[in-house]
Amino acid sequence: MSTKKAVKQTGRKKAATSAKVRAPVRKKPGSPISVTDEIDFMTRAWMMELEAVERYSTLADAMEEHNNPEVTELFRKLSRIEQLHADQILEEHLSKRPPVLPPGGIRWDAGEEGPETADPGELHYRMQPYHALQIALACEQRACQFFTKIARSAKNTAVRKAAREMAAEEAEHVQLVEDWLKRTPKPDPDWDHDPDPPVQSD
Amino acid sequence: MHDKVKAQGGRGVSIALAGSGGAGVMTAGNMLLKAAAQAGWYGLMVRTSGPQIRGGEAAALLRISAEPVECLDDRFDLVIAIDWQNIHRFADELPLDAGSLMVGDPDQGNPPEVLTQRGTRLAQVPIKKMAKAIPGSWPNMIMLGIAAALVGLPLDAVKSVVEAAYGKKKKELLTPNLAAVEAGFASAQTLPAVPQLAAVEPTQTPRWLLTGNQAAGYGALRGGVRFVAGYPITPATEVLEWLSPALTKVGGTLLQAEDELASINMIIGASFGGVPSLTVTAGPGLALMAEALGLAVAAEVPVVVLDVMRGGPSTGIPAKSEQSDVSIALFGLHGDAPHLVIAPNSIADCLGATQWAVHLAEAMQSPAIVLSDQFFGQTQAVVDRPADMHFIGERAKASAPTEAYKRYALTESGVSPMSIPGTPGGAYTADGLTHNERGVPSSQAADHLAQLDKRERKLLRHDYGDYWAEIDGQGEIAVITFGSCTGPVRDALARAAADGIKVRLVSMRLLAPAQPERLSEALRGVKKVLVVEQNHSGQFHRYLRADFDLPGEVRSLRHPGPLPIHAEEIYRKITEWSLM
Amino acid sequence: MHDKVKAQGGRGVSIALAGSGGAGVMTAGNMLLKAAAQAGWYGLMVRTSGPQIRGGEAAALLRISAEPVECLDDRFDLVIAIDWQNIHRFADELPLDAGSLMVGDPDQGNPPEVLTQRGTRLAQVPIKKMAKAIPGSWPNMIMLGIAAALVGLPLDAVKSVVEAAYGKKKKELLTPNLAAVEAGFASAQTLPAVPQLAAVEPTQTPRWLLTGNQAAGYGALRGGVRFVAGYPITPATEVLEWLSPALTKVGGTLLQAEDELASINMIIGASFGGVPSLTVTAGPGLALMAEALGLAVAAEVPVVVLDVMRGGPSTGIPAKSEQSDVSIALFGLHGDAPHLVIAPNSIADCLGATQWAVHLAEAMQSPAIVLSDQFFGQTQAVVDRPADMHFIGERAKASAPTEAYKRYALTESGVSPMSIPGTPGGAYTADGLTHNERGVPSSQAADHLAQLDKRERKLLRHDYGDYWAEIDGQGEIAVITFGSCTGPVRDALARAAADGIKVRLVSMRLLAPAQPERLSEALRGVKKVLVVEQNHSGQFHRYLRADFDLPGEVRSLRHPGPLPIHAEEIYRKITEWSLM
Amino acid sequence: MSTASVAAAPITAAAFKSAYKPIWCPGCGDYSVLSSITKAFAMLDLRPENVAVVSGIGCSSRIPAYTTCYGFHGVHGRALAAGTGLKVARPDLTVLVAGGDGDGYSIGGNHFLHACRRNVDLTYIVMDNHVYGMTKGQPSPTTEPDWESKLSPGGTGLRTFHPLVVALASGANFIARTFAGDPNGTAQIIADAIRTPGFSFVEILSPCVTLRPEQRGWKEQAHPASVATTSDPAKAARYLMTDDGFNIGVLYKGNRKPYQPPMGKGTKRVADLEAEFSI
Amino acid sequence: MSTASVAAAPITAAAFKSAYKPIWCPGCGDYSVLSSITKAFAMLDLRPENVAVVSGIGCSSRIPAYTTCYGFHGVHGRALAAGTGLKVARPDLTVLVAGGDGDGYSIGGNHFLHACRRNVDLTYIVMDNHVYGMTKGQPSPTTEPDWESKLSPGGTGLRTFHPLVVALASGANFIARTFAGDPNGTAQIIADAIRTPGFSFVEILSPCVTLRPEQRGWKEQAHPASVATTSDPAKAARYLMTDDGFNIGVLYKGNRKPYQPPMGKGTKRVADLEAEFSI
Ligand SMILES: Cc1ncc(C[n+]2csc(CCOP(=O)(O)OP(=O)(O)O)c2C)c(N)n1
Ligand SMILES: Cc1ncc(C[n+]2csc(CCOP(=O)(O)OP(=O)(O)O)c2C)c(N)n1
Ligand code: SF4
Ligand code: SF4
Ligand SMILES: [Mg+2]
Ligand SMILES: [Mg+2]
Repeated sequence: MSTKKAVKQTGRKKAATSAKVRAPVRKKPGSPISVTDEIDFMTRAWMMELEAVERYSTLADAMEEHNNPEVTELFRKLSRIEQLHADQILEEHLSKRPPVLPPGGIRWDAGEEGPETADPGELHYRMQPYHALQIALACEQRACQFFTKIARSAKNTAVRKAAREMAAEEAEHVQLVEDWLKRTPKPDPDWDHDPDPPVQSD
Repeated sequence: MHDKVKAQGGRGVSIALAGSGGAGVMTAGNMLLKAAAQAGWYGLMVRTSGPQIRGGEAAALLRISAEPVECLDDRFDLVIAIDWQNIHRFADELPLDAGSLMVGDPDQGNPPEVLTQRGTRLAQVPIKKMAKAIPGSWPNMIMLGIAAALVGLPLDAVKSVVEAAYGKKKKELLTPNLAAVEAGFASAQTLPAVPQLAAVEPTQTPRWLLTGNQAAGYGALRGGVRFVAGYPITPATEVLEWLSPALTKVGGTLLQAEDELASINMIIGASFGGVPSLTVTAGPGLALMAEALGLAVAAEVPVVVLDVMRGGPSTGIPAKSEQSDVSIALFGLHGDAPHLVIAPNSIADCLGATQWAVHLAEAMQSPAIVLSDQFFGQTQAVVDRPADMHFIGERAKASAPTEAYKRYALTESGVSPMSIPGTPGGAYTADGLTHNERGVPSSQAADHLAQLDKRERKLLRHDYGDYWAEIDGQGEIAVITFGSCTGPVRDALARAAADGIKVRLVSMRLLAPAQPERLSEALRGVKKVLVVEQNHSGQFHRYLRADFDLPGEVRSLRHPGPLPIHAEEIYRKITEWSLM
Repeated sequence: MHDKVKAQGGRGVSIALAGSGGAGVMTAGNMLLKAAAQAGWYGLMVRTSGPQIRGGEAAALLRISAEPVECLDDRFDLVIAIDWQNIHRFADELPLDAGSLMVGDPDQGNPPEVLTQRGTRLAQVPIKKMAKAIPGSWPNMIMLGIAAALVGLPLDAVKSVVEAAYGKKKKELLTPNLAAVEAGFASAQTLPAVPQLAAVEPTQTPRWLLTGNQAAGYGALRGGVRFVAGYPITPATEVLEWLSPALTKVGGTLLQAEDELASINMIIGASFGGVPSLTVTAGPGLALMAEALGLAVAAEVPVVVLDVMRGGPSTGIPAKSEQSDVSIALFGLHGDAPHLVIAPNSIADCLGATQWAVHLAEAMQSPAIVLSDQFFGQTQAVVDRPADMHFIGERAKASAPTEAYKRYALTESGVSPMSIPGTPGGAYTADGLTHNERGVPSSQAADHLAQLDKRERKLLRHDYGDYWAEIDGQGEIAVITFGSCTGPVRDALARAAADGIKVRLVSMRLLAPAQPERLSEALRGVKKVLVVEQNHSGQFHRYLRADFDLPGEVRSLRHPGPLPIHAEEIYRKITEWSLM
Repeated sequence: MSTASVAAAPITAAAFKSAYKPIWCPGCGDYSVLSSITKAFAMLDLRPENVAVVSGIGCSSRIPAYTTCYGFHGVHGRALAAGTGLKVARPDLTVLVAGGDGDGYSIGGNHFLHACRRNVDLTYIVMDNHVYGMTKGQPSPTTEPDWESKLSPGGTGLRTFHPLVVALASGANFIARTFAGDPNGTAQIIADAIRTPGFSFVEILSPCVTLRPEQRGWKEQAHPASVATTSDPAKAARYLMTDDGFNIGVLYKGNRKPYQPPMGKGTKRVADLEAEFSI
Repeated sequence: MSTASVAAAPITAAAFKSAYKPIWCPGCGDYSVLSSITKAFAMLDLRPENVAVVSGIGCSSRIPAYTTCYGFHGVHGRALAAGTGLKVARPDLTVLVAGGDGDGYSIGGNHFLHACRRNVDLTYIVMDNHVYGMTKGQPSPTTEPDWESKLSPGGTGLRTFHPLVVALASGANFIARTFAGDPNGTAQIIADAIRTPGFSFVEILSPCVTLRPEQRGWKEQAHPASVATTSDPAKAARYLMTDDGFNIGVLYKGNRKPYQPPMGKGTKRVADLEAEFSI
């Protein structure tokens, strides 16, 4: 196993203070998946939203358990927003034949999660709303890129059209989150400062 | 600040600093304790926190006093909270009353009902806003200033601690945080009063600030331990963490074992090699060591096992104190396996008791279990530097053994000189099988009995001197206790004494082998005995019944952890009983 | 044969068959016992041997009687040796006196002085030569004939056992060996007499020939055990060896674990799954199981651990009996961990006590330790078929749990219905961490106390009925004992009764939880209490002091293994004391 | 397995998540592992009541209570033993054993060896963060030799433990490595592990953001294995012996028969056994 | 190692044999192993007082008392832990740890793993007879799956444990197999093992004539390994993975640095440490 110094973090004190949340990046936006028709496509879009709903809610729980009320509230809000999106898709596109979730959720390419799903690995207990919005922004951006790609590459025209619509909608969301970010105070440079040691247990 | 009251010298003031993870309440508490220490006060600080590893609710519980203190008080004078989130989870640990004062940040909501219900006053200070107003400063420094001011700790004392903390490494943090401390200090002037610390003279006698875990580690080294193997476990890990670099410095070593079975067998192997050895663990680990402890008894290999007790059974409550490993420590070995069990009776005594344990183990070639606990182990305390002790681990060695060398010779003392590998002519095989004097396996009744007798004899014939117990006071009522209940018992006895009730204290340091004659001597004339311990089934009480003869009427005062036994409970029990 | 004397019915005759490995003394002993059994006598046989795995000196020690016997006698009437090599190694186990008779082979030298010193008569029979003279026959069959003749066992009875042994498989062996038995039988007619067996009527009540280890295994199955995991260890292995095929037959299974830590955790896992489970071990293994036993206490998972006690501490004397795991069984768990400890008081009772233990463990969702010992476990005995018992392991199950299901509900009985995996709606997490009623980890003092109370309560509130102890007799002297000391105590009491001395017997089957009221009841009017146990430190005695109130004067009669406590010692102690 | 008989809608991952909020540090890899496990259960259309999640002690070992399955949170290092007993006694259940690298490779090493060898139909998941999380940062067997901690200033200097090679050497039938940062990939592999009869071992790189914050960088290091799943132990051995620790995928899949002694198939009544004692 | 300073005559194997008569069954392979060990000690010109022989419990584990060295007969399965403690605390001694397959691979499996990994300068000998001798014939991890015993009627059905592969996987620095029936070859390999720094593992096929009389036939089965000693773990892994269990020779020899933390080289007095507590 690699023991490269580059990977290594020496010194526990450093370990306690340098746990910065990095800019939430994911290498791929989730590659397009082959969709058969518009219903299939919208079903996936709907599922994507639902996965995001579920994830934000989990993140909110995590932050709540760790006494970070501002970020808890924000993730709850994001979860609600995504739920609205999901409901909207259901109502506008899938009302005739309400879809059934496949077990374990849908498969995204290469085993990745849905493009709009936040990575729990990005969390930090001291994070501030600004960080949470960065995470949300990245999610929306990935979603937008995802739909854009489908809009370009799908063979089915109806799918292309629907994807364009979705991409536009996600672009709006990106804009919304960006605005929100602008209104949100930037985190203090020492936002993750915690002079106390971790708790030991068990 | 109105109505300044001086706290009783001995009782001191009790302060809790609370807030969610990241708020730095432990750091603030540490600084407060250090400042008090440097300014001449005594004190101690207990950490408590929620189950979350990070970001959970936490509190630093302090007691500062002009006289030495060995436990928390029954109540708090002051609680300062940066926020109140989930603080109800340890409301039990924060007994408040109408005389107490809570200080909170109005922007962080209100304290939970469980804290306010006892009529405790609440004062508001916009702690976070004040910190924000001083860029680069942290709320916990505001809190530190408030606490210092309220209890009457000089501002300078606190500032010098802050300077020491940030002055060297992080200069840019120093100025704003000093300002924060000052701002906090100033803001307290308008707050309701809490009892203030009694004045102290700057003392000349050297003092230490340390935890029981550090003290035990240091005691082990003083006793001569040079090999340690251990497996991490809460709340014992810090002993290993302290010992690891320390051993390297003094010429010994520490191995992290793969499990506790390995730890104990490693130290037995090392001690067979002639090197005084120790391991450190808590209940679950001690249970795993039971089999090999029997080997140490049978093969007569001295080892010391420090058990930092925590809530049990099973995984229990790992980060909280309880005295519930008494039974396993005394009786947890299979077969007839007499051995030593020693309990320190204060944080400072973790040093002495551990050192003594090494000494005894080596002197008698016996395993010794030291029963410390989470309270001792993880509480930071200001103590007078303990006196040097002459207890050094030194075993009887067979210096020039001959062909006829009998490793397990039936000596009068029961101790047989041990040949250390490397010594020509002294080779023998240490064995956990029943053996004869030469160590050759035997299933003869006579050999078995002779060796069992010898192993019992060596423990019973040893002269343990006065160190076997702390005995104090006179009177017809006696309290028998051990370990970390000693502090609250002492407090209770002081209160009783103030009422004119005389009570004897016997705090047993040597739990096994039992010293029934000595105890009878200590209890001569006693008519009522109260046994105080922190566990559910009265393990110590039962042991006293089994192996000692207690005079008069005997009562048991006990409850399990995680809450300590309070002085008040003991005091009440005694006073009530004394009237009957 | 001159001077035929009838042995006392109860006391019977005691015979030792000795010789080096390969001589077949165990086989001869087995056949003798079987023959006696089939002819209507009771009896038992103990094996003893040197440390060599193969080819060492060995002896079969038998006691045969017209009435049930539960232990060896204090002395032997007859020792027959094929050779005397190294037999001094277990001279202790062969108490002889002037009334005893030794029969040896003149070609094999003389018995060691340690056997002859007590004036024991010696008769010579050229055993090996006689066997040589019958080609295809073996010396142990000559020995068998001699033994049968001397004690008055009908030749036919012996012959039919020999026929059963060789008749089917190895016909060519049958004729010469029958001839050898006859030759031996005939040769005995000229030998000095030893006491002869009292006559018996062929009985109608069914009898069994089995060891305590088999009985315990069978009791486990009767109690409902269907999963067993274990790791071999002397003298417990045979329980596993008996159970392995037996479980397959009745629809259960046995896993050989990699170590005892695995065994105990495997059975806890299986029992969590709803299957009554058991493991079997001896002292060293029990020590290794202590940690997980604590888990079973805290998570309330019923399991049974059968500890077949052997000489301790450490590896000790693996093949010999001792009652020295009392302390570890009672107190070997860390934290406050109340549990069940049960001791069979006869070989046959290994069945009942184990079955009861399964029943109790399941009823109270608690671990139960059964303290058998090497004597019970490895002694073959003829017993009346034990009565069927209604004790079946059945735990309270949550049949239709809902969302609000509380695994650790604070019920009045302390027993909380358990949901078994597979039951919809009843999912919960069994936890060794301190938890609340739902099983969610908690470090709240109130939850900890409530669960500790509940776990104590469920053991204390259970109605153990009369099965908690065997109580016999009247009088102001009482003997309290347990386990395999019960046999010698009964013998001693019979002797005392013959002298007109009335003594009460309390043989405790339920060691924990302690039943102090019941014991007080059983001891009402008693002025003198003698506590009898086979260990060095008086573990049982200390426990009685700790947890019970014993009336009057209390004395302890004890010694460690490998020798049993003899009826004579107990008898003498009682009669002396009764005169004071 | 007695899956519910009603023609129920396919179960979702969410149905396997309990209401209890993890105590894990936000950012901890174990959140993702939890999500992967629940996804895998859903993929396999299991019912929570027919699944048992068994663990030892450690941060990762807290996982049972966070599922809606039957949970068993035992003692440190003995999860595999408990899981083995449970599965052998209750072959109808799906048993998932889970825990940390300290729990599984240090104190639990012996059970790991023998579980691989015994090949009971279990799935064993190790959330490997190369550290003792719960006790605040001591080196585990998989910790790099130069990682500094209070207990080992200057690093342990010890060769790291290679769980996959040891699993192979001791007979595991299914060996995979996944990365917590890829929850769906992990879910698929877990599902495959559960589906594969016999003992399946899934090592999951699950960062400890608190004590090993540098492990946030694992995202960049984890990469799909360069070879396809093999069923040839010798080939697998050679490959794994030089493995960089970040190869993701199913690295070995054998077809040894699982060990399941007969249970509940006895033909005799208990009383029948008495015959052998009768005289 | 502080070998005696007087210019003594070369020591003989006999000087390492004690006066105690083994309890072993005549014909037991362990007699030969005892003789190989004493020969190896003599070859290396060791002094009995500078050697410690450490064991667990079992027939084979009785060996310490049959030598004139310092002996430690500990508890079942923990010999390697005791040996490790002894060697680390007393690096001047030659420490030989010895025992059986049950002791070392079953109950002692975890210490085996970690001793290999830790690489303390020890030599570990396992007298493997594929059975629990001392307890009269139960299957051990190396017992063939179809060997019948009371405990496992019909055989265990379990894959045998491959000690050499596991040793390699967990980092042993020297791995050999010998056959008790070739005491001189065994002696040479033991000597080589002791000489090689770090953890050396020697698996000795040592027949149990009492419980596995068919092992007398090992004489015919043991054969020299078809490959030379390698220092390439990947190569060794591939070879050992398909090993027939009767290849005799040194099969792997690495050059990892032994683990020996500083002992007895401290520069400070104990009292110097007080400074950190002072207020
Ligand atoms: C017998 C015993 N020894 C030690 C401990 C202390 N302990 C609890 S968790 C743990 C290690 C956890 O590490 P790991 O298994 O890697 O889990 P993580 O917390 O990293 O997820 C230890 C040593 C214990 N609970 N029981
Ligand atoms: C803790 C413990 N469990 C079980 C035993 C019983 N026991 C003694 S030796 C042994 C196995 C011996 O087998 P092995 O190590 O292969 O040695 P061998 O006798 O075959 O040389 C066992 C299970 C014990 N002494 N201690
Ligand atoms: S300490 Fe590490 S492993 Fe434990 S919960 Fe926090 S991040 Fe996860
Ligand atoms: S039983 Fe087997 S291993 Fe034990 S001494 Fe006899 S032959 Fe050797
Ligand atoms: Mg870990
Ligand atoms: Mg063996």
